Amino acid sequence: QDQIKIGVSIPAATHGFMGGLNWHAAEAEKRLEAANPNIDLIIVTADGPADQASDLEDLVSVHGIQALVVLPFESEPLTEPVRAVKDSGAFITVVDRGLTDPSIQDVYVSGNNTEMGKVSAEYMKTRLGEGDNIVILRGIPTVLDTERFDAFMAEIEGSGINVLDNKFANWNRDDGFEVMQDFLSRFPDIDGVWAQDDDITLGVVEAVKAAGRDKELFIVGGAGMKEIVKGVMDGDELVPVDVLYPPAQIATAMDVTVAHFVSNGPVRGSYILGSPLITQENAAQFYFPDSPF
Amino acid sequence: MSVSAHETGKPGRSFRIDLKTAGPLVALIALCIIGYSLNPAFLSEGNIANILTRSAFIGIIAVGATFVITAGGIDLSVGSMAAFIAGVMIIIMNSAVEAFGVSIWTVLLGCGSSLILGIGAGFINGFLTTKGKIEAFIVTLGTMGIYRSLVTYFADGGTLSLNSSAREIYRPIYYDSILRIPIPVWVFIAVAIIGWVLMNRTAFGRYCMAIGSNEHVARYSAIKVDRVKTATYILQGLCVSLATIIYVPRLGSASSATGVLWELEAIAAVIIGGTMLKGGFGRVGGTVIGALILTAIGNILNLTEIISNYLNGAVQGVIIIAAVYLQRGSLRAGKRKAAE
Amino acid sequence: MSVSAHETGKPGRSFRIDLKTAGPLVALIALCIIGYSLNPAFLSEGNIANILTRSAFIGIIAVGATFVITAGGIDLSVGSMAAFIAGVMIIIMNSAVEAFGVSIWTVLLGCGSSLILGIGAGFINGFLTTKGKIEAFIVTLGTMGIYRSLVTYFADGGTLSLNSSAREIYRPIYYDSILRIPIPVWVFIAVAIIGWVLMNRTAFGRYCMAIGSNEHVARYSAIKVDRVKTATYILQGLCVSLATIIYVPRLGSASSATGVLWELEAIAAVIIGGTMLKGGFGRVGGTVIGALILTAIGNILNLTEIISNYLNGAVQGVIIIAAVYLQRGSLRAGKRKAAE
Amino acid sequence: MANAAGETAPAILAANRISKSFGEIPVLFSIDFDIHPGEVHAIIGENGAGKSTLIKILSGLEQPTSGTITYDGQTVTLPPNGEAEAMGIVVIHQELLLAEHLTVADSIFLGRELTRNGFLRLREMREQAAKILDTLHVHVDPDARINTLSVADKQMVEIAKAISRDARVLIMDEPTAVLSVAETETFFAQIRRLSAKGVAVIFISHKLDEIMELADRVTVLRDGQLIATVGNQDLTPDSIAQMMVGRELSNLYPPKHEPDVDAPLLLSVTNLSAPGLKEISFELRRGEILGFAGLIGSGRTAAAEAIVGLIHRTGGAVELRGAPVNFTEVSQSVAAGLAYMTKDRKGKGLLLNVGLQPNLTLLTLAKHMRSGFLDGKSEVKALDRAVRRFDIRARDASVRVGQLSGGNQQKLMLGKMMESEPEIIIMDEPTRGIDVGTKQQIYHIIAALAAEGKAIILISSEMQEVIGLSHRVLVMREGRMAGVLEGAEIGEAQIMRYAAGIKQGGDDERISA
Ligand SMILES: Nc1ncnc2c1ncn2[C@@H]1O[C@H](COP(=O)(O)OP(=O)(O)OP(=O)(O)O)[C@@H](O)[C@H]1O
Ligand SMILES: Nc1ncnc2c1ncn2[C@@H]1O[C@H](COP(=O)(O)OP(=O)(O)OP(=O)(O)O)[C@@H](O)[C@H]1O
Ligand SMILES: [Mg+2]
Ligand SMILES: [Mg+2]
Repeated sequence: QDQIKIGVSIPAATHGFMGGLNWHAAEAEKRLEAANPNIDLIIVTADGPADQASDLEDLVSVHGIQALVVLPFESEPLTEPVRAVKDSGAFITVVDRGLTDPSIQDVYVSGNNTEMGKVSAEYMKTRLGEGDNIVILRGIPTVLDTERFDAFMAEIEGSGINVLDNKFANWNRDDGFEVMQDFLSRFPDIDGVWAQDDDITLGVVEAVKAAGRDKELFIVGGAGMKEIVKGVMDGDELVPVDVLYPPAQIATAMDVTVAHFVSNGPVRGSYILGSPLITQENAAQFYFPDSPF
Repeated sequence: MSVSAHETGKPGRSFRIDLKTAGPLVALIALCIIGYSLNPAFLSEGNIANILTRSAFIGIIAVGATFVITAGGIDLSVGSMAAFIAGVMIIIMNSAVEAFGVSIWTVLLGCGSSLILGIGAGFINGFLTTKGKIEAFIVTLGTMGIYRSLVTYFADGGTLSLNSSAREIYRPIYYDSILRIPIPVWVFIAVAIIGWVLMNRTAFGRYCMAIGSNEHVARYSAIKVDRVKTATYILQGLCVSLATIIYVPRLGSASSATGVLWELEAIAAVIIGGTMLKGGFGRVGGTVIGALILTAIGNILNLTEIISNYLNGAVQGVIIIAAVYLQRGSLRAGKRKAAE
Repeated sequence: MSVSAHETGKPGRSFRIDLKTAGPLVALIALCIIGYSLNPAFLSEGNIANILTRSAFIGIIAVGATFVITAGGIDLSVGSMAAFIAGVMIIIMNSAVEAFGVSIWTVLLGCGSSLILGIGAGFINGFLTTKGKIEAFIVTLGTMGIYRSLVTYFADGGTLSLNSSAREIYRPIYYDSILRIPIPVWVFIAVAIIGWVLMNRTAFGRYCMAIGSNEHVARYSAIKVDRVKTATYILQGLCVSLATIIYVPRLGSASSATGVLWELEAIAAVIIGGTMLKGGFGRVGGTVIGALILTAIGNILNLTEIISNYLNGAVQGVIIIAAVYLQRGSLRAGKRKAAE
Repeated sequence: MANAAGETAPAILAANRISKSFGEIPVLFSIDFDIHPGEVHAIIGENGAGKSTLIKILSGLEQPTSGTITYDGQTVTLPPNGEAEAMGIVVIHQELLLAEHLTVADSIFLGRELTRNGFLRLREMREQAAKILDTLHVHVDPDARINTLSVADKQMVEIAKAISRDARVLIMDEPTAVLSVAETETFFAQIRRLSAKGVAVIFISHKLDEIMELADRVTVLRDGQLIATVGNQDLTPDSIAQMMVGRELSNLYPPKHEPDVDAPLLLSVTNLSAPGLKEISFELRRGEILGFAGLIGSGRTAAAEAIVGLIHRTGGAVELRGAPVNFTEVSQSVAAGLAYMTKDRKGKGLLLNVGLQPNLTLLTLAKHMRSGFLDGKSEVKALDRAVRRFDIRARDASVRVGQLSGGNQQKLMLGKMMESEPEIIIMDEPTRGIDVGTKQQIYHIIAALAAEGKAIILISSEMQEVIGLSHRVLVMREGRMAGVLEGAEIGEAQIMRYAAGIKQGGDDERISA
């Protein structure tokens, strides 16, 4: 019988979250191809929006894919290239970052950046109050970073918590470390840190420990890196919680797409994965010791 | 006894010219064979059109870079400059749409501002390098940061998107073909030919080589060194703006991720093409082939699944080194043969 | 009439040395004044220790780059090389812990393998450049991709983390101080002094300058050009491995994001320090100050709120250009004075 | 001051009370100088006397500190950067000014390319270049890149470039320093043709016979002062030398001491072949000076470079003190006591952007180490020694070598090579650009070295020098040995006959067209 080719286009593993995403994609490929001999998944990784647009062209022109699972580098620039794939007749599953024209996609699987920011802020409010000080370390200036940040700021507003400053730490441990060091030398009184991403969190933790200020503040990260989840599970006081932004969503998307071809009914719709707060109680269910992330 | 020098010279010369083009070409052909053997679809018309269209961006920018490098300079800012120009173009076109509605003039306005920005940005690089007497590396590293920041700032950390009705009009510039050849490829061809003529058939090209080879000599030969150097940066800016004009309709947006690392790719295309990084010797034809080689490598990596995605960069690195080695090798072999 | 050359020479010479160091120093002092006026915490002991410790990585790598660039080469692979070495170190130390348990030997094993890897990687760059006769730019662009891919591959796209008990032993190398000066700073000081001596007080340094300023002359002067050039790349590899040895205990991990763009920072530090990109003239002291300037700029931007985050890159760019301009300017003014 | 007879036309270019200082250091003091259409005016003087500086001022490259320039009777400020060429003032500089990556034709037309509608007329430029090169009997391909040419060919390209321009005043700074007799002859023929057409020619040379042959008037500079301007008819080589050096010059060449016939063989070369070189064989004994003569491009340099390992040998054998050697790097030959001094001091000999001391010791740094580190004191001592031995005149030791006068660069390079204390010395054009006074010193040094038991190969285009110093002369032609002359055979006519290919082999007189 005919091989069904499904293209999977994702950003390259340039930082922790994307690394996790790449890992989950590769695992899902192995699992799905083993379970469905007539399915061929082709994973391509891109270094930027233009590069990803090229990948999409190649998936169509060289591989002749019947379906596409795509995590767009950026929403707007990839909308037209994905539309072109759609026009070639392929089934489209969009992951994480929505296209500007949602009518293109057949399936949408996503984490929720707004909720992530909101959940983080809600937790801050449970621990801190009027007159307490926090600092924020952001990712790379992009839409999803802005979504998280804006949602956080909206939620924190009116709580009386002072946001001392926010700086970009580029979803990078080294930058997290250095930016936090500088926050520490700048502000004598910090009660909480929103690091937004677990790579950044790891850098922040080291900076705080090195400055010996780990007793006076706590850190909220994000994404669900296994080291952090493990810490939460073990009752770490410096990083007491984490907010999930699951890299496994790519596997979900691939599952759903394969299901469209191998199950009976057509698959359609949106699968929005929530951003639950990971606490000591529920941490075990978010812990993947084999994942690199 | 006076052996007429130029007569004996002739055959050697045409032979040498063949070799010059042959070097990078050999590498490109080898790549094509690899590509075809991995997946015959590599040589399908659609795929070839894709490769050519894609290489147009880097290729056009690299043609400009050939002049800068030949004259002994370097421009690290081209990628950010492209992002910046794309961003400003989009802002201008969007406001034009708001004010006057959509028409072909919207696009022309955008293209016009792109050209002006490119020339201006190039001039700034050139001016700081020549009159400010600051190393080109530092100047363009600085402007690289500046342009990238500015586009992030304009986009408020997000993406600047072109108004969709303007995009409708603008879209064909990237996606349409004339005589079955995509428009970006036509632009690339035109830029390459003009670049080649400029480099090899005008005094300007000679001056670039002379300056890159020995600035004193150029100065003593009454060449206006600063002016020519500035002109190379302006030319570079112009090329960036042309590349941006065909880039914007492709993705219809600009953000801080636009054009990241293009500078490295452009310089690599130039060097793979046989131009010397230290200046003095430039080959526009080689640059074009260099850009094709780089694009083809990326394309070939998408053709097959035999290599872990994580190793893409490694394969790319090996191929680039091998391609240049092959090219230099065939050149050396050729020279040896010529000497016999 | 034959003026005894070296006698009249002395004063002029020492004067020029003062100026050479003065250029970048002036820029650094200006930066410190700006930093202090924006936030007095800039000159707090803790912050100064932070700046010094941070600049150690780039600084140590840049000292190596000074030699490569002085001898007319370039090494774009240092950042990826650091990530690669860090990754392999961690893998080796983790397996050692599994096999033999944790002891000080685990760390020594890690450091030993780092040194071997650094030397090996440097040798490969040098060998391909000299014997393969491939442009340094291409060779190191290639190895840059290769090392980065390999670390991504080893880490399975994620992060390689050092076993926590090994980390406990290793940690002090980054975080402890001797005589209130952090250990990385001591290493940096040592590397800088050794580098300075090598460059200015040994035949090797002289050879690097000779090769960078005119390779023919070097060859005719009985200098083993290929060997010296290869040695500069090995030295660079060694510096990268030292930087990695003090980097790993900081976060105890390596990933594909480690060391991204360090090559650009290292080269920028070298050029800001007054070494010429075209080779022939190297200043280790300037490089050290260049690294401090770069780190201080980042630090100052973190210490103030007056600038939109989005514009950090722009401010950085402007400061770098201004710093180099200032430095060259003060040098020119000094020369003019000397000439009068 | 005497003037050349019969000159009626007014001066086309004149310097009036020109002074020049570099920083605080005065180089020229109130010089008066003029040149008339059709006149050949030579400037002579010791190394560092200020000749090159004066012509730089006369061509606008340097601005005088005080004094004025008149051109065509008008007081003018000459534009810098070679723009004076547009006014008809064309210069050949002492230091070759060619961009290494350009082709010969490109170089000849650099800065004034022939264009049509903005496009280069390549074929026309190539043809014109070929024609000019042909009139100079230069056998280089107009499409060859400059970096593939030998120094002498580069010099000829410079000459071609200069005479191809529409010059009213042609200024030449030691154009003949690396040319041999034949090239010099064709070159002079062109100069005479130009001056007959009314071009004013200013000419600097250290070869006094050339001055006598070509110049109508001679201006002598010493230590930046104008000594005299004299008409040719009032001159003898001796009187010129006297004016230049300020003392009597007798015995330019020291007496020859024939080496022992059974002195040990130091170097023996059999059938040496390399690119541009075919089957060279010769022997060199202790205490012997072997001259290498030939036209430019005849392969003398190639022979030397093949021996020391600078170019790859394709055949033949070299024996040093009876043991076969095959050097692949200069360091090996230096370590074996065999040193080669290049004639290309700018491209291969000296680092122009650093000072005297690093240049002097670059070849022999190992000698200036103390426990692994460079010993600055020892380097200073070496410089001191070389300055005294070779009379190197730098007004300030901090100057970069590129700022030294040409002759002093040459002396520095001699000093650099001698630092390695070689037993066998190959000198390529050792007195290139050196004034007569110093030449005499250097000849005596060479003779003394031979007398000490060193063996010397002297490659020189100055035939008198080869004749005056060598015990034997090997004449090369087109990469081959044309013949070896000994004892009384050594003479200008014989050498020329071999070099031009009129006579071949050793004894048999075969005429080859
Ligand atoms: N740019 C410069 N800066 C400093 N000193 C200089 C510069 N150019 C020349 N000089 C000095 O001026 C003096 C005269 O040099 P010049 O080149 O005119 O001598 P010359 O007569 O041409 O000697 P030669 O016969 O050796 O060529 C020398 O002492 C030289 O060191
Ligand atoms: N056919 C050739 N192929 C390669 N290299 C060559 C060839 N001919 C000459 N060369 C190189 O060119 C340079 C000039 O050498 P050449 O021997 O022609 O000069 P020369 O006879 O010494 O000149 P001069 O008479 O001016 O001293 C040498 O380095 C030589 O190796
Ligand atoms: Mg598959
Ligand atoms: Mg001179």
